[in-house]
Amino acid sequence: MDYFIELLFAGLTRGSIYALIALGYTMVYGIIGLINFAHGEIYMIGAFTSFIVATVLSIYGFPLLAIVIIAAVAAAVWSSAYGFTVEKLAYRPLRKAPRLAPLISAIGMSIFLQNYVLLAQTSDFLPFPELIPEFAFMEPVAHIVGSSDMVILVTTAIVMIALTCLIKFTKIGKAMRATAQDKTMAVLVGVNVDRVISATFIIGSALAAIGGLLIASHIGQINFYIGFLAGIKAFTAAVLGGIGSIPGAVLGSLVLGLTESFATGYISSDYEDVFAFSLLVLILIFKPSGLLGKTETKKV
Amino acid sequence: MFPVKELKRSALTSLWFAFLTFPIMVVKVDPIERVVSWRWDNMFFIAFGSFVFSILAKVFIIQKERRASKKKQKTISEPLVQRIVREPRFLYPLALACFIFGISFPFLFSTYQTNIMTTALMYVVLGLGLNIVVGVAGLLDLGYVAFYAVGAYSYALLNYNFDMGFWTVLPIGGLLAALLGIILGFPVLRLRGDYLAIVTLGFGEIIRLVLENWNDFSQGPSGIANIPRPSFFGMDMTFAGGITYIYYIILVLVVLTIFVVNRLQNSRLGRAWLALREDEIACEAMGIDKTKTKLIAFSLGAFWAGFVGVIFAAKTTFVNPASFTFLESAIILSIVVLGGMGSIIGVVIGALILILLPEYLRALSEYRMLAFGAILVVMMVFKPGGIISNVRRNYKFKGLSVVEGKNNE
Amino acid sequence: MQSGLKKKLLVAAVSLGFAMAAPVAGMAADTIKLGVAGAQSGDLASYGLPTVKAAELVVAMYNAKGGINGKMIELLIEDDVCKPEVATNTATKLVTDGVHVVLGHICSGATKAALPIYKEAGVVVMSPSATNPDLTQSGDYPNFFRTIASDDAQAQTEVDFAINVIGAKKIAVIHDKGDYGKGLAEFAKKFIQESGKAEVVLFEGVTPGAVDYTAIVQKIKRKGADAVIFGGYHPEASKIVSMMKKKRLKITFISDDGVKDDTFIKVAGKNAEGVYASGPNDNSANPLSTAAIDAHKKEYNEDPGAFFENAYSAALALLNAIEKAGSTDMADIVKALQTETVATPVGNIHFDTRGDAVGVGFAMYVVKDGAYVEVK
Amino acid sequence: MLELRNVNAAYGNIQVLHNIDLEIHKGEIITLIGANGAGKSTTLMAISGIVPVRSGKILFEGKNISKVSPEKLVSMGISQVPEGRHIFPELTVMENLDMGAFLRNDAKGIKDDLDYVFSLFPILADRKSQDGGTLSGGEQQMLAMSRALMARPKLMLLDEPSMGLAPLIIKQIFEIVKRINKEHNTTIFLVEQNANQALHVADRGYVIENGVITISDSAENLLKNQDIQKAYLGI
Repeated sequence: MDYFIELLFAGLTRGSIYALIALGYTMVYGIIGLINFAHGEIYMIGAFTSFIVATVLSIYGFPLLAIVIIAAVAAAVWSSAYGFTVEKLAYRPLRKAPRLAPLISAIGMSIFLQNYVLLAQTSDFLPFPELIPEFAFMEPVAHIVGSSDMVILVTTAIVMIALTCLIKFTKIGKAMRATAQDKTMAVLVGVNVDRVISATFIIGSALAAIGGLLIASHIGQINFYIGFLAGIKAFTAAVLGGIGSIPGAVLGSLVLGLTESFATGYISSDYEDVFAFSLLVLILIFKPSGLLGKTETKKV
Repeated sequence: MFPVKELKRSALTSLWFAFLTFPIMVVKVDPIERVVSWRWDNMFFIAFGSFVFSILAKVFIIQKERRASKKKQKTISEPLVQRIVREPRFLYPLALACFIFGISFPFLFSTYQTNIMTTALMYVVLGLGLNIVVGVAGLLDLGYVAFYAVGAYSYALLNYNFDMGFWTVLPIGGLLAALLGIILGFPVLRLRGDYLAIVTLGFGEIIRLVLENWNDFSQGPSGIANIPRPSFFGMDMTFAGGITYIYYIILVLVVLTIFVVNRLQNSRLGRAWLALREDEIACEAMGIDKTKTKLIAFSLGAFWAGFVGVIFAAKTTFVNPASFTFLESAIILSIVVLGGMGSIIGVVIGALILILLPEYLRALSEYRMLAFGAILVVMMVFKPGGIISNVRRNYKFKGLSVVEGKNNE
Repeated sequence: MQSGLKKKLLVAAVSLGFAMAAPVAGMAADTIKLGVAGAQSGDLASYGLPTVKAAELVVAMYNAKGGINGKMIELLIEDDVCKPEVATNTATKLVTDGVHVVLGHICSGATKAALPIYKEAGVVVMSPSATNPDLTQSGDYPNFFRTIASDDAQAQTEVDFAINVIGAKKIAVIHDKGDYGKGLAEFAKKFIQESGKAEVVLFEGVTPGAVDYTAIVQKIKRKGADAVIFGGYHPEASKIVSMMKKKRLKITFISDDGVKDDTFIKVAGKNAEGVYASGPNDNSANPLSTAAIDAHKKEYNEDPGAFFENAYSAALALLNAIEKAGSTDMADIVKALQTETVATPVGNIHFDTRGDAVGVGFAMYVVKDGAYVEVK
Repeated sequence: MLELRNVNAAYGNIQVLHNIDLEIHKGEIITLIGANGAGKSTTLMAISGIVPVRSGKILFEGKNISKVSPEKLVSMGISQVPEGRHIFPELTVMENLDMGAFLRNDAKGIKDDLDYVFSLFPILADRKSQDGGTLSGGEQQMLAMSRALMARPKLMLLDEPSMGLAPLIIKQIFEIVKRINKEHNTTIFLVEQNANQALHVADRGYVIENGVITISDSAENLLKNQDIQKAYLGI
């Protein structure tokens, strides 16, 4: 039973990280129908920014709490700035282009950003400062669920609730939903669609940056390549849940995380990714729009 | 004269980039020695560079608009390449010249150049194969590399276990890949565009992971070495001879592929694909069997990938799963989109650019992939329809203008 | 008919190819061309670049003495990104440029792909880091040599240490699914089973770059392993050890020379304490080794990276063989490599008939106070 | 209030509107009638800034608005109820109405307008928290009009409000159109295929054929015009 709970928490932790990244994919897809392949790189840049800021601050002797807060804010700010700029440079000019053009642009952007960080920083793995301390009160259960797992779970939950409120109740949230559902009509009621799309990129990037900060301090290292696999997995999770759907992205991520964790625990980690992708194929065969996706009626 | 407003905007752009790149470009920390180096000179370069660049981009755009507005008053003139493609008068001599150049290539250049060109030609065929799936039939396949892997491993394994020769395996590899395409296609082809994309991506990864983990079958990550090059009537060949030989094999395959794909596009089936790409529901109403038509496109694309896979194994004489990653699929897809979806010549040009570019960008050494990514983005932004944008689109508006009226397809 | 034409074309092509290669070879008489191939960009660049630096240092030293038999040595440096398909291009380029001997490649896969090309052209290749046993044991590559011991030797060292020194009874063997890591792990598994003194309770691969390794660590714990043998590189190793620490799992962690790298200690920090790793014999007492490192520091102003000493030694061995043989002919060089003992930073070595260096072995190291020290 | 002078507009290469001239005065109900594909909706989309104007001028309260962005036009007082209603299907009725007032910040005014639209269409008040997509066609039309009213427009563009609705509801809708025009002093530009109904509420009307305005007259005269009777009124 202990083992089951251990794997459960491992899966939830992993799923939470996927969720933070998957939301960016799903929100962008919901609004402009683009698979933003560079999103994994935004997550990586978030992790790198928080690494740089946190290390600099710790060298200058700031207290831990200040470091955590400043690093998180900096990561969110710069990731958002990158998300915003990438959209403006690589996707906005292609708003009316053939459907695959922005996809290739996104792949190019992804390659570019990876190599940009590689060249400006280093190809080596870097030790990420420990931003999450080992809490004393967690000690009795630390072998099952550690402090960093807990922080990840709690933070993700808070972020999810905040995002839901934002989408549900604020003006920009409503504008985002309206734009996703009917772009022309959104324009006709006075929504500046360009601004809404930028906002979507900014919010999605900030979430990914939080994910980057959390996971980097959880596993204790980063390099320029961490965005690739995490991005692909998060994207898979978003599709699994029904791409375009926000609760779908969260559910899909948790399902994916748990599948990987239990598959590793009870079967073998050799085929961890095979299980993940097979699950995706199976679910899509029986539910072609993902777990919470709506069956689309195609406009004729 | 350049407007002052634009200068101000460029200044703002440069400020923005200075801010944007600040943590990554300027700060470098050594977490072990606990030292921070501030590379302010980088910030200066970025600010200056982006200032100059944004002005250049603006000038470029203004000129483009000016040219476009001038053009609008006359007829819309076609790009040069497209006109050449259209006119048999230009096309045939050009094709002949290309062919002669292709044949004499190994005589003109070194073995190394021939080797690189062989790789490029392999991607031409891969691009043309994927073009059937993505460009013509409109099915977004992000796992195309799986079929390539199937071809490569067919040759490696059949040769290793049963000592089968290159020429025997060549068709088998293609058929196995096509078969796999059918098996995969059945359940997934009813998925909508982007769902299909991620499922094929997942499938490509599954194939690679199986090859990586199933040691008894594929020898795992260490791969299979000592795959023989194609034999030439039992004659043993020198290394340079082998390279040249494979070059000619792939050259013949390129010609064959172009011929077949061209015929296919103008056939009933080709038109059904195009129609399917434009509007699935209307197609069904007109009695086109959607699943069957898609399946044929999917397996035909796979067949070509399998073919090239066999040649890949013979050329490198070594296969391991690391050669079949998602990036490979992405590059083949980029070839198709960059060249211009659905256009044969576009795909050929796209493949030559994308494969030869990194090879000749070696001079840029570590900036190679950075430049590659940037070029992909820039090409897409300035030419979203690809180098040769789809010629066929014209016949929708047949007779609307003088130039388009000439289109006698 | 057509095939006849093809044959003619081919013959013509081949002869032309030679005709073009000939002047290159003729010119080459003036210099001895040493090729250096390996990953110089991409994620494995940190394993390939030290080799380039080692070659530069050795060549500069030789050329300062007036070269070999009056001929200067010229370096031809090519990047293969550790990818087999690129490595064939790299090898072709080097062969076309008339290279005499090659120092490289860095990764076993790339080396395997490139070797037939060198074999065909009669070029001797010596790798500082390709450890796959097949390279020497299969007998397929008479032109291949290396200054590093092969994976099976290393796995044997690790297993002996785990069983005899640590006294492990239940061992979990983990790898990174890669060419090097998995190959090593396979050998470790085999040797453990053959020893009969311990059992393999878990044999699994982890996905490099995965966001989290908690599940596999929990599994190791559940299987009741008292030691882990890990085959792979340091990024995964440091993730696993820090996750073991987080999950309060206190068992011995033994790894390979992909982990016996100072970067591992830097990244894993205090979690690295007590980790065992096998690595090439400690050469710090060897004056040649200290001299090579000092030369590196002087020239590049930093400590040398991975496989630097092996690369330095390989460059010395290759040039020494050419000097002793008095020729750049493959057969002569091979003979000289097998018979002439040469003093290098990794010891006084010569090569056996399969191509492995005699006199290069593995020792076990442990991380103590932030540095690797040899376990006596 | 609104004036179109020599307006040409095109989708890509296909020109839809040719030299359109049209004038609407403050407080009027004007209707534009024509067959399917004659360019009625395109005219509205050109006014709203969705379809780009190739040449010519669109003047709104004396200012040329042919290059003004759509969202700016909404804040200037032009709202459109597009053909097919375009309700946001997964937003509730209340949220749909909120979107109508997207550019406004006067909480008090919004509250008043909300009360007003609920007085016009009491059924919407009952359905407040229901998703827009679950409403019936008639209710959706009411919601679409209310949403446009929430922007407190000076000029309301109404595209085919009767499409697909039962005769009884059509009657109700047209009555409300008149009420809005009177009570709220909103100028209304009504595009209709149902020419009979439209001409009965309108002050003046225009007829568009193949992208060209062919007739312009008072609604009364148009109703009497024999050609119109034949072509559009089915008499």
